[in-house]
Amino acid sequence: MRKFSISPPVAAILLAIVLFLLSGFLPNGFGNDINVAIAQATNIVRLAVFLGVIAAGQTLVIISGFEGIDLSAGAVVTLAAILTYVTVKGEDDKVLLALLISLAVGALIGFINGLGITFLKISPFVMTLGMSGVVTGLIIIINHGNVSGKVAPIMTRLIARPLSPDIPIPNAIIIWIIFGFLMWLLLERSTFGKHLFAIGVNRVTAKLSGVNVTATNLAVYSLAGALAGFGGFLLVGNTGVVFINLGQPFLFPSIAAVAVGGTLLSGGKGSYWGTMAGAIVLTLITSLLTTMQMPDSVRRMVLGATLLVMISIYGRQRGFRQ
Amino acid sequence: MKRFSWDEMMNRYPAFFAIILLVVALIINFILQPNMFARDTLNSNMRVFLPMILLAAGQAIVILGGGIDISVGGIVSIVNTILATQVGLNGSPEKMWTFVLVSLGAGILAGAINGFFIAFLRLQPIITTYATSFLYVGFALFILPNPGGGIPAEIANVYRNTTPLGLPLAFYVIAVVLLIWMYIRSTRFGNYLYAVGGNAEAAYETAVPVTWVLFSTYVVSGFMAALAGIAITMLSGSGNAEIGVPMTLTSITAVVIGGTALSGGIGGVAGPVVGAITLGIIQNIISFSRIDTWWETFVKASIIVVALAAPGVINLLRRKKV
Amino acid sequence: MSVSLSARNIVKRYGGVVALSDGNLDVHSGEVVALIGANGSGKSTMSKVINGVVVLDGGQLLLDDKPVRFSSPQAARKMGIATVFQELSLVSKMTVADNIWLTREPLKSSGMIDRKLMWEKTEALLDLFSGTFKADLKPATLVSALHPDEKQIVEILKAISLNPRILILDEATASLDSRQVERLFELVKRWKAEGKAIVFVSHRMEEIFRIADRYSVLRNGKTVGQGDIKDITEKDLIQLMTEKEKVFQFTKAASGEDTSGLDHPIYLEVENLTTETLRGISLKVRQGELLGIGGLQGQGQRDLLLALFGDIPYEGKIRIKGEVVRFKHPRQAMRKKLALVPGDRAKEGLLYIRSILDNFLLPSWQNYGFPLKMKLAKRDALTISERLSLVMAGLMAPVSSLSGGNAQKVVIGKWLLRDPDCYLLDDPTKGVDVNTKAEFYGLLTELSQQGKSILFYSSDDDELIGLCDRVIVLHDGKIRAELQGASLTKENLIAASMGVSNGGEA
Amino acid sequence: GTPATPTTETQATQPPQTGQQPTQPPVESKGPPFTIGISNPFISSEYRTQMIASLIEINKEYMAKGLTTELVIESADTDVAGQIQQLQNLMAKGVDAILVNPSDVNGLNATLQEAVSKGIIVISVDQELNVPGVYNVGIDQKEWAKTSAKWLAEKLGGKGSIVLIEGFPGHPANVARMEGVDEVLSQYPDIKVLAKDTGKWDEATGQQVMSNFLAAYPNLDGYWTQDGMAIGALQAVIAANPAKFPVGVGEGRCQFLKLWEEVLKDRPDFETIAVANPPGVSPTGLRIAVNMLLGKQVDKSKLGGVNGLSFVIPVPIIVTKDNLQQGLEICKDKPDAYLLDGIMTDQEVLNTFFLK
Ligand SMILES: Nc1ncnc2c1ncn2[C@@H]1O[C@H](COP(=O)(O)OP(=O)(O)OP(=O)(O)O)[C@@H](O)[C@H]1O
Ligand SMILES: Nc1ncnc2c1ncn2[C@@H]1O[C@H](COP(=O)(O)OP(=O)(O)OP(=O)(O)O)[C@@H](O)[C@H]1O
Ligand SMILES: [Mg+2]
Ligand SMILES: [Mg+2]
Repeated sequence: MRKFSISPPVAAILLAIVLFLLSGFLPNGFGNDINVAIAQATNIVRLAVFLGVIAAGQTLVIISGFEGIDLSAGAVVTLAAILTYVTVKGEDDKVLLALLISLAVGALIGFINGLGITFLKISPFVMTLGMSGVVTGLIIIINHGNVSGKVAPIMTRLIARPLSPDIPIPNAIIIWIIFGFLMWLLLERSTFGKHLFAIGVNRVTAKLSGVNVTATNLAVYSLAGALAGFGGFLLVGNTGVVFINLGQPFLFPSIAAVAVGGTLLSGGKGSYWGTMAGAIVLTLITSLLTTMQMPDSVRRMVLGATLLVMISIYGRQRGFRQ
Repeated sequence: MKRFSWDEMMNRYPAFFAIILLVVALIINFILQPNMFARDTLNSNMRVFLPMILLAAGQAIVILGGGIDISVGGIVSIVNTILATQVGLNGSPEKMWTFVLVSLGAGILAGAINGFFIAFLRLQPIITTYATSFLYVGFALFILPNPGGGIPAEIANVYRNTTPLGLPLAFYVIAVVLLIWMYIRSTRFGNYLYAVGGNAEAAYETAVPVTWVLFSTYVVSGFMAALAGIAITMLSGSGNAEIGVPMTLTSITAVVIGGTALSGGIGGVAGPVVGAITLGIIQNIISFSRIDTWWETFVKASIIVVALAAPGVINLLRRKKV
Repeated sequence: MSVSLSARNIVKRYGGVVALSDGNLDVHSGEVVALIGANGSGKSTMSKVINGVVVLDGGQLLLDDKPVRFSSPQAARKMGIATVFQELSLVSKMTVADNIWLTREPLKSSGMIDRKLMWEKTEALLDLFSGTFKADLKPATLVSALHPDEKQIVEILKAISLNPRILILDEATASLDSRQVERLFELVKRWKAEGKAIVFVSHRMEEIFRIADRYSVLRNGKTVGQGDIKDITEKDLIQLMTEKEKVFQFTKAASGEDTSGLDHPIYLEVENLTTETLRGISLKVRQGELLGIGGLQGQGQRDLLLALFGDIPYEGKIRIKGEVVRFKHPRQAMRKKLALVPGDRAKEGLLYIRSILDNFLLPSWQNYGFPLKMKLAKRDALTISERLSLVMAGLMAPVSSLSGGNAQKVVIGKWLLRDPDCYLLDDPTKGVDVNTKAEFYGLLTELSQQGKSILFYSSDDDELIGLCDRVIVLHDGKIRAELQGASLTKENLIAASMGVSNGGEA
Repeated sequence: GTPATPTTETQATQPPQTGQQPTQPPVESKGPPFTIGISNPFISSEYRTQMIASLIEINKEYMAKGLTTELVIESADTDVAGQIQQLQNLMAKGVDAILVNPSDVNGLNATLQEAVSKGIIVISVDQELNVPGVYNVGIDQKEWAKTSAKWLAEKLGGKGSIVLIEGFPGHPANVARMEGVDEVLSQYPDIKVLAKDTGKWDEATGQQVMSNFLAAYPNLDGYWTQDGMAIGALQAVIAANPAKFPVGVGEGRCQFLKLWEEVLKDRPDFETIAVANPPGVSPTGLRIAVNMLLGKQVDKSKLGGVNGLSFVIPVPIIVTKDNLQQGLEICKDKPDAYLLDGIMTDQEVLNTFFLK
């Protein structure tokens, strides 16, 4: 059997386009109205931005291998959002400070994850799961009197509003494209990225080739934390409010987005633009299911089945018998 | 050369550390709650722990074989909704037995679906079972869209109050589970499990039926999840399609605290059983230690992280000494 | 139990790579057939065809003249075919006994494994190699705690425990020392007498001529010659394998001159180096000197190289050009212009699923700025691959698509890119075919002529004698002998390896 | 979409069960101070944190009077088995009364009955249960939803196209509320419901769903939603910035009122409503428990609900454009996530539910 080879990110994007076009035929789809279609497409991509950014850190830790995963991302998103919210207090000139705090706190939590994983040999799955509980605990301690704050107008303008009244491209999408480019630079055009892939494939080889495995691993988890922090910062700019459960719903979809984007869950191979494609596909499917007006039970089953089909197409692992 | 060392012992008695942890937890709990070994207290604790114990035992088998099962909570939900809708609050014991069998069948079927995709289609376990978890919870919602229904109180009371020879029913169930495990451990299938989890490729070359072994781990996990579903239904007496969802991640934590490595091939089932009990005891400790409410989540998560970290810390100290 | 197996016109493709295009092999009871070929010629693939691990794309297998089709390793095993895999088929977290008897564990009536019986049977098997391994190799030892040669022995015992009719030994001697090889050969002779059919894969000519009755030569996936060993010379065999005329001559051995380079300054000085296996090693290496390290497997050679490279902790003193250094990590050693070619290329030297380019550049990315100058990187990688005459589909192809010898070239090539002053080589020609070996020898000679210091551990005594200026022989973590000039003979080398001191000084 | 922890933010009425008579064991005459236990299986929401905080606050009053000891609070995210364990631990600690915010409508029945049989006063807050002997304290969910639905229908003049964003489908509170909404809308045949989806009771999902709706139906006239999702929905409207803002249902949270005030600056004709869903029902429940422990007799005729043991608490505040300033006044020194609340005073509780 000749294997037709198509890279997963491309497959995901093609799938997204096909699904989107098909959705035009749904009772509540865009029908023949091109304006509605564009509005819907833009909206889906805009919604995918937040999932996509939160999945960026996830992409890095998954590439770093050894069952790398970050289950604390959801809690970190919430914590960063809360910190941003209370720091900014509606003032534009505090925004940069809030961003730095989000990144730093995220990085610190990620660093602690990294310490446990690299030095104490705790499996990433349970280490970050435990850390998720710890961070949620912190949020409850901080939040029990509830928090007061406000998002600054500049954040709303830069994140939640379109580029200009005439160009209806949401700023969030522009930010995402720039962000995607930076992620590409990091992964494909930096020594760190090359070392990251290396430790994802084989840590002994990496070490014997001069890669500082410990430092790279620590850096990956710290960076993933910082990116989750950035996700929280963006998210609060969009929602305008914070609440304890803000980030958690993004956690497992972020892993799914990475997998759908073709990154090997076993590490060493993958791309961020695959994750971007994955985030768009997942958001699209969720939106489609919304439009289709089915009971929740059927929707969940359809979502599960779609995911299964997608990973069956290109998520197959090598067989023992070739 | 000291080959028969700590590592050797941890390999031989993977539950060793878990048992130490349990004993420490028990002692603390006993200090805080002197009547904890009283017949009623013991029984009321054990009947609450039992569903998680069963779930963790099944999860342990999958993890030993090198996989992971994120869908166990969904299977618990299916079983719970089947029993709650089909037996009903006024059902007869015969009906209960019939649908207990049906539930076990459903669990096996759900496990077989996971196994089919993972073992035969070679999809990655974490994302596959994530996808099927949507299928299963969706299906549970389909069976029972709104919480309600249940099983007759008399049947639930059998579960709650049966204490043969003064010992909680759960003790007997645990004993049976452990005996079966010890038997399996010393059969060929047991060896296959470790071989497949340790090095699937080598196992394949040695003519181990790798695919079937993998498949069977998910079937066992599905079966155990069904047992857990039956237990939690007996405990709660009622139906709720979301009942199993929060149990999944706890079952994985229990397995790891029990000394079974997520990388596969190392550990056993006794450890995870002990781990599940330990998690329950930790909850008791939090509850009886009268710490400030707002700190509960944080302290509990921190204790779990410390418990996960402890073996690593010991290893680190040992290495320093060498 | 007479048996015969024939493979006819076997075709096997891996994706785009044609591993076998016309593979042929005949083997009968009571004979040893040597399956010979350069790296990547398809020997391992042929083995996997016979034992049912791969699906064949064409051709036919005949067992006792009847066509057979194995759907799995189980099927082949049922027909009495057992294999010693080149990459081993052991589960490291399981015990020796569990590994050997996996799928055939002796059972009690209860269906439980009779572990006691299994251990006894394992002891009996281990007795076959008694005296050639350390005493702590027991049935209950974890495989992960074993040395490579011990693992190899377990792999061999695992195959033989099947009491097969047909036994395939795919480079089973590659990580064995000479004593262990001797023992294996005694056993092979016995099995032959018992009527087993044996397929023997090795790159060591001397072994082939000692043990094989017949040969079958693969070249680029095609069988290019079969016949009786007694009808062919070593030179002809090599020509069959390589098509080419030229066969490497060891320059040093041929010239016989003493080239220890007394006039060159000392580059590396080691004083009383101690690790878990080394018990006080002192040595000096000059610039441009090729220092050989000999001895049986696992006498501390690996530790010596790893300690010098900063990969494992040590006690003692190391000086480079007179300056005391203490490396805690390989990257510090690299900064001082050291390079290490590790002993296990799959596990320690390569990133299998990454591209050849990524592998070449792994130690050097820092030198390419940010954003990385990819054009420059590609050009440099291409230069190196040409220098090594690497056979590849392209720089972006994954290393997993290369044959063993070419993969090894990548491991060495990634260091050439950094132009180190000192190379630490851990058995770099293990499992490499003659042709590629010759290329390596040429490369090493060239490097030492450029003034590079080389520490060269090899499990092949001829290489040490033929190539090195000086050879130290390790035994039990100590330098047992230092051979040089006239004392550098095979007899002395073997004697020192065994711990007998005759000639040279300790 | 994740199988998330069910956000048991609110209470519910529940399909009636076979008529069991409340059986009340005699409360042992034991003097103060009483110990009261709280069982809360979900803490990851502002409603719950505010609930716990105000419980602690109100209890201080009683402690000062020597009537109660410190509350014994079991409050952490956990599952059904975990809440059963919470309740068992409260019993083991020998509390005199338990306030429980249940994670499952039937799952705790046996455990709660065990508590009742031990002579413990058990009060379910924020979620109506049908367990003999167990009291319920909460608002009437259906009426609560009808208030805003009726307001919406009237604002639209009885016609137009709207969308609905609900909480967790199947969650009892959501079921009751949606029943109320359907009941109201059935009286307005010219109001067309274009679509309905779940916002899972969280702001971000609510926002996501609303943006999808706005992309698909740019000319929406109105939307009905509830709780935290309302602020998400309004954010989505602001982001989409349609020519005419749809009339939407809001929520009684300070954050929402502030956002509302802001929107009014640009869109003075914007219309919305906030009906409080008070966490204060729990402290009110605490007052009821203390008074019962003190031996005061409940006026059974004032109780209703499925098992005839429900204390129905009136909705404390409804904010429309007319009294927005008043609402903002309350919010002045409150945190943003503060839910407009109402805790009955001891006297109000006594007057409303107890025999004189
Ligand atoms: N073979 C391996 N298998 C699994 N994990 C490994 C392996 N080798 C290394 N690691 C992981 O990488 C981490 C770092 O390894 P190591 O200390 O050897 O390199 P390093 O961090 O570069 O050295 P240094 O700490 O001196 O900077 C280890 O703690 C371990 O978690
Ligand atoms: N799993 C695989 N996937 C892709 N190509 C492969 C695979 N295994 C082998 N090959 C390719 O098939 C060819 C034959 O490989 P094989 O391992 O049979 O060679 P060999 O003669 O055993 O070499 P060596 O002496 O190095 O062990 C090589 O070109 C190799 O790269
Ligand atoms: Mg080979
Ligand atoms: Mg060799």
